[in-house]
Amino acid sequence: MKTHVFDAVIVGAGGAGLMAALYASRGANVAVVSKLYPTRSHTGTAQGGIGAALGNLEEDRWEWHAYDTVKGSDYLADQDAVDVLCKEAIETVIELEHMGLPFDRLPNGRISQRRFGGHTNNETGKPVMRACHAADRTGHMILQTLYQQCIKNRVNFFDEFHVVDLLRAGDAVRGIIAYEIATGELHVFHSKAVLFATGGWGRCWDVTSNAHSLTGDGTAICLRNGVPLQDMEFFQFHPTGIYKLGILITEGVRGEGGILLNGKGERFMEKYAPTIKDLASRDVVSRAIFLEIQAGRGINGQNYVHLDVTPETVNKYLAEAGETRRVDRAYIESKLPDIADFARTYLGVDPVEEPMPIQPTAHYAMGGIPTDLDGRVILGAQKQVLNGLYAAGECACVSVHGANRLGTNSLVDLVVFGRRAGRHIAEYCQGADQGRLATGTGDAVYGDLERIRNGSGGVKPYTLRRRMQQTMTDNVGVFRTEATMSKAVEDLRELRHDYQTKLQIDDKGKTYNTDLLEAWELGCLLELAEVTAVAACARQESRGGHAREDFPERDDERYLMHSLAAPDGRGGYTLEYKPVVMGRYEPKKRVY
Amino acid sequence: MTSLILTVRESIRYRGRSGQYSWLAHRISGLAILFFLVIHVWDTANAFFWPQAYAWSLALFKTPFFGIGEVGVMAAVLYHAFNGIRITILDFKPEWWRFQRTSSLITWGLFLLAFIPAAILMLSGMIGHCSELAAAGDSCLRIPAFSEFAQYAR
Amino acid sequence: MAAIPSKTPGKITVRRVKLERNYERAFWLFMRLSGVAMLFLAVGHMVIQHIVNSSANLTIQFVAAQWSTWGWKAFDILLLWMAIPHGIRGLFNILGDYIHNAGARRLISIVLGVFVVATVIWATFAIALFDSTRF
Amino acid sequence: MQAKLRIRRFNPETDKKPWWGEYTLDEVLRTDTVLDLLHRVKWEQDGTLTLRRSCAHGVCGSDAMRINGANALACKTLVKELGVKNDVVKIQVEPILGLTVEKDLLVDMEPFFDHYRSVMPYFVTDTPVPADGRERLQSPEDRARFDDTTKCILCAACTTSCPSFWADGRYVGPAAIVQAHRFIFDSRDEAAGERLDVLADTFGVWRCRTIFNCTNACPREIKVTEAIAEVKMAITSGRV
Ligand SMILES: Cc1cc2nc3c(=O)[nH]c(=O)nc-3n(C[C@H](O)[C@H](O)[C@H](O)COP(=O)(O)OP(=O)(O)OC[C@H]3O[C@@H](n4cnc5c(N)ncnc54)[C@H](O)[C@@H]3O)c2cc1C
Ligand code: HEM
Ligand code: SF4
Ligand code: F3S
Ligand code: FES
Repeated sequence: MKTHVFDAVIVGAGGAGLMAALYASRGANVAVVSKLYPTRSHTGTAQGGIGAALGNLEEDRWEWHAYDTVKGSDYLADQDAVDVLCKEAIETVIELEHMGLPFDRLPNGRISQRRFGGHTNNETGKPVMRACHAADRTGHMILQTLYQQCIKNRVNFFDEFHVVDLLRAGDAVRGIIAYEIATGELHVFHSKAVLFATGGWGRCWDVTSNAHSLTGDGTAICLRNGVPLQDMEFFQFHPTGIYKLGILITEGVRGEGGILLNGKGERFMEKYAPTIKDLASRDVVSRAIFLEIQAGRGINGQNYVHLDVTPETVNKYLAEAGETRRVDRAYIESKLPDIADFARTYLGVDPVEEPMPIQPTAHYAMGGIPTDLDGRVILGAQKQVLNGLYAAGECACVSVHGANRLGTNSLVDLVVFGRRAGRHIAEYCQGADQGRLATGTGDAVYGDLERIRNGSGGVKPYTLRRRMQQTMTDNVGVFRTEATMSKAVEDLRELRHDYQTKLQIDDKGKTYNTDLLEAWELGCLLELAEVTAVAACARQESRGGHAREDFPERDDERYLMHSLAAPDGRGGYTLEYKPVVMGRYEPKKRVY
Repeated sequence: MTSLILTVRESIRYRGRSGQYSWLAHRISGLAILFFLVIHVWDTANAFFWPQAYAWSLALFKTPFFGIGEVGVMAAVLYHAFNGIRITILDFKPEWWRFQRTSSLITWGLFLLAFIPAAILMLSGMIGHCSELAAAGDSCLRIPAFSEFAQYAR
Repeated sequence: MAAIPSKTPGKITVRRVKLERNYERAFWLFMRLSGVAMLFLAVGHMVIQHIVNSSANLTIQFVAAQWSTWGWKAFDILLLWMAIPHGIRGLFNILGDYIHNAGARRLISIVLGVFVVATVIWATFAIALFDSTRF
Repeated sequence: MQAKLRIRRFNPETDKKPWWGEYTLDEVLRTDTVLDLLHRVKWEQDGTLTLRRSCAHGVCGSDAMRINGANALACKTLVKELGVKNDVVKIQVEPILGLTVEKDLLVDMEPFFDHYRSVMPYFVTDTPVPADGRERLQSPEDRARFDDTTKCILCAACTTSCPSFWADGRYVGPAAIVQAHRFIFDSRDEAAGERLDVLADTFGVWRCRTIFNCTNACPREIKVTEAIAEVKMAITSGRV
């Protein structure tokens, strides 16, 4: 086992990890450890935009952004965090521009902005242009820009090192253990601080917009190391994934004027969200699509509806809305080039000529590792800070997204809280001391990995993963009930048992053993899936992304609270709750 | 050396498009011309330094073996010239990249247009020369003796 | 909002940059410029020498007749000055692709350089001093 | 439909030389991607098959490989594009060329990233930020000049399709030039000269012989050869 000593280790090189690394490395000796080459991180797939009330096209204020975020969250977001998010969004986006990020431009040279679901002018209730974008590859440009800045500032990278454990000594952090993918060797990174920025775990579901590598490793590692996870029942289903494949079609399509149509050719969102229609927030649109399909109004009665961005349709509805703006082929191609490319490649459909078949797709984890405003991980309902442990990005839960995240707010979350965490790490490392490593460090994970490597029960990880994804999709999807979720919990228990006892992999080698790592990742997914199902089962209300058929209403009396899930010591999980931080905005019924 | 083997093998195995084959042809034709040119230049310089050798070589070049090689050089020069111009244009007019296929086709077309008549003329000239010699009881396959050109000795 | 124009000439900001002197760039340009020149010189030469006058008729007298004018001498000298450096630089590029050892590369460049100079001088002398009246 | 795959296999721990593994898959759809098929081989038949992948929709750049002879992303190549005959599709998959094969389809990317880093692929300017604390201004026309090259995902499909790169791995390669182009033609950036100096050197743009394999391989449809030619022109003219 090799040992490296650093002030701080950043796990994950997506938007959150890189932003934190940039800031932390200004005051501390930092290593960024990532299982993928940084530019392969999933932040690169984010399409539509990053929200900030710059007001470059029309009046906008950060307070409006905050209100929209709180409303979008179905009042579950902590409002102090939301204020920080929306206020700092502006300076952070400007900072990204100063780092060279090539945003699209307006004729007057300023950053171009577009409409996005749930973002409104609070006075008129109409959609507002708030999403700053670089065509439909905003995330790609953010990821590239941050990586470029890291190269410029000579940040230390350990690429293709798979983190498998956290080192804790009582109430302090001692570092992490990583598996070097190329050689199969374990490395100890001995540090004063650790930040997890490992992204989401959409791979728990069958149809997802998430990468194969999004397996919630950091979140699961924290859970295993005594960090209760917050709001795990809230997982976002994005309304517009490519039918069957789940590949995301950005909300930006609707922001540019795209329309959802059912099998009868009706613009059904008029029924569900009379004011902002297709630009309602994601949970609302996903449910609407689901209900249309359930009522037999999918296209040809099948499990999908159409997203139509052909100039003909868009212009028709623009005219109906009394707008003067019109779009044409060149416009669509220049604003949504990647979407057009995806549709042509994977659907064989030219979106400028024909509508695209879409269905909701598992997309974003609102819950995760609970943190304070500086990214410090906090434990339990008493909000005790675990010194030296940080989390940022999708794996963390500050919580600014509450029960449902607004489009564009994740990218803001990454850079705003990544930056704050990075700053805090730099400061913390100045004061903290390195501590000592316990003897036998790493033996436990080594044992786990060897058990997977040598398992001989004849069950392939793939079979278990398929079964998990199936049960999650069937039972913990857009709509849920007591019965389905209990079924899921039961299935997952069984799967975890099989995982412990029957797993067998083919590759026993050392070099690039991705078979072994996929199996290890499956362990994380199984745990997170079960926590999700357990937490969802316990929340007897419908709120944001958590929609129950047996409890269709929001219940602020009993559940205006964050859930916290932790192992119960008997192989299951227990829950406790902590209050939501309220502020200017009182819970109201959510109508769009 | 390994990179040479790799490049040669994969230049054939890799499923490239027009540009890859144009490049191969350009490279091979360039080398072929150079091979010929170096001999040609040193040989021609003999017209001044050693006329007897020069005169002999001229006669030697009239044998069919060299005649056919000459047609080959003509092919190489024509293709290399047209393709060289194509490359130059694409380098200086970046936005014309989209004519990569068209431009290759045009190059090959121009080449054929120029080369076929040239080849016919050259071959018919050669055949004419051979039949003339045959009529005179000689053969164009006969390698001329150096001594036949003693009149040009310095 | 209009679509982003793909290219609007005249409105883009063009800036000047100062670069270090670089012989690679000079050679690259030379390959292209000499190529354009040779499109006329080399192809012309081929057509005149090998088609218009079939090489079956080519004799030393014919050459002598041509080189009795300075125009033809200049044509051939110019072609020589273009073709040899162009071809040898091309050969060096090809060799350079496959020979990675810096020392070997230097050696080759020296050998080829000497060869170019020697060939060009030798042949230039031959053409320039050629005395047509002898034939 | 049936798929017959020939996959170039090599495990440094057990094999002296690479070999061809042959696999047959049934119930293949015309819309399956090659990545789907490789996953099926790995998950259902032989877990030792090793490759990189992540996003599965052509934007992370992990899975560039050589499919039926030419470079492409496995996740962006559909069965129907590969010549289905009599309900059977034959697919040959090899690692990309010119980088050391570490295992099966996975190659050592370090030299590739070294070239990337050598062209200063980051924004450089000495001009202070605007006094009002807002963004630097840039006209849509200036922004459009380098739009195409911002799309690059560093997948290496271009560089490893280039015969000049096969011949000598020290050639910086089209990907690095594309990355440099993105900054050279950004009106806000001020290090164009330094980047052009790097690219004007022996292993820079002159190694490009306008072969176009790169352009044809690029899964992001970047006009790679055009970008390289623009850099050549910038060097020859001293203008960007
Ligand atoms: C298709 C799609 C489109 C989206 N569009 C938008 C949008 O338009 N606007 C918006 O705001 N949000 C969008 N999102 C959401 C947003 O992109 C993500 O939530 C966000 O990018 C997550 O970033 P991150 O930094 O937390 O993690 P990621 O970018 O996912 O990075 C995770 C990192 O962790 C590393 N890692 C993971 N596990 C380990 C381990 N065990 N050891 C070492 N390293 C590890 C990985 O290598 C990677 O570098 C989109 C999401 C998707 C899927
Ligand atoms: C007739 C007009 C000619 C034109 C337009 C021309 C053009 C070119 C150009 C543009 C190149 C550079 C290719 C590159 O860098 O990618 C080149 C290369 C080359 N030329 Fe020519 N050339 C001509 C004649 C000749 C002659 C007469 C010779 C032989 C002496 C020759 C030998 C070569 C060689 C060996 C190369 C290198 C090929 C390679 O790198 O693949 N060329 N030519
Ligand atoms: S230019 Fe295209 S092929 Fe080359 S690395 Fe970038 S995306 Fe890949
Ligand atoms: S394939 Fe290579 S030679 Fe140039 S045009 Fe592309 S870099
Ligand atoms: S897996 Fe991301 S590009 Fe193919």
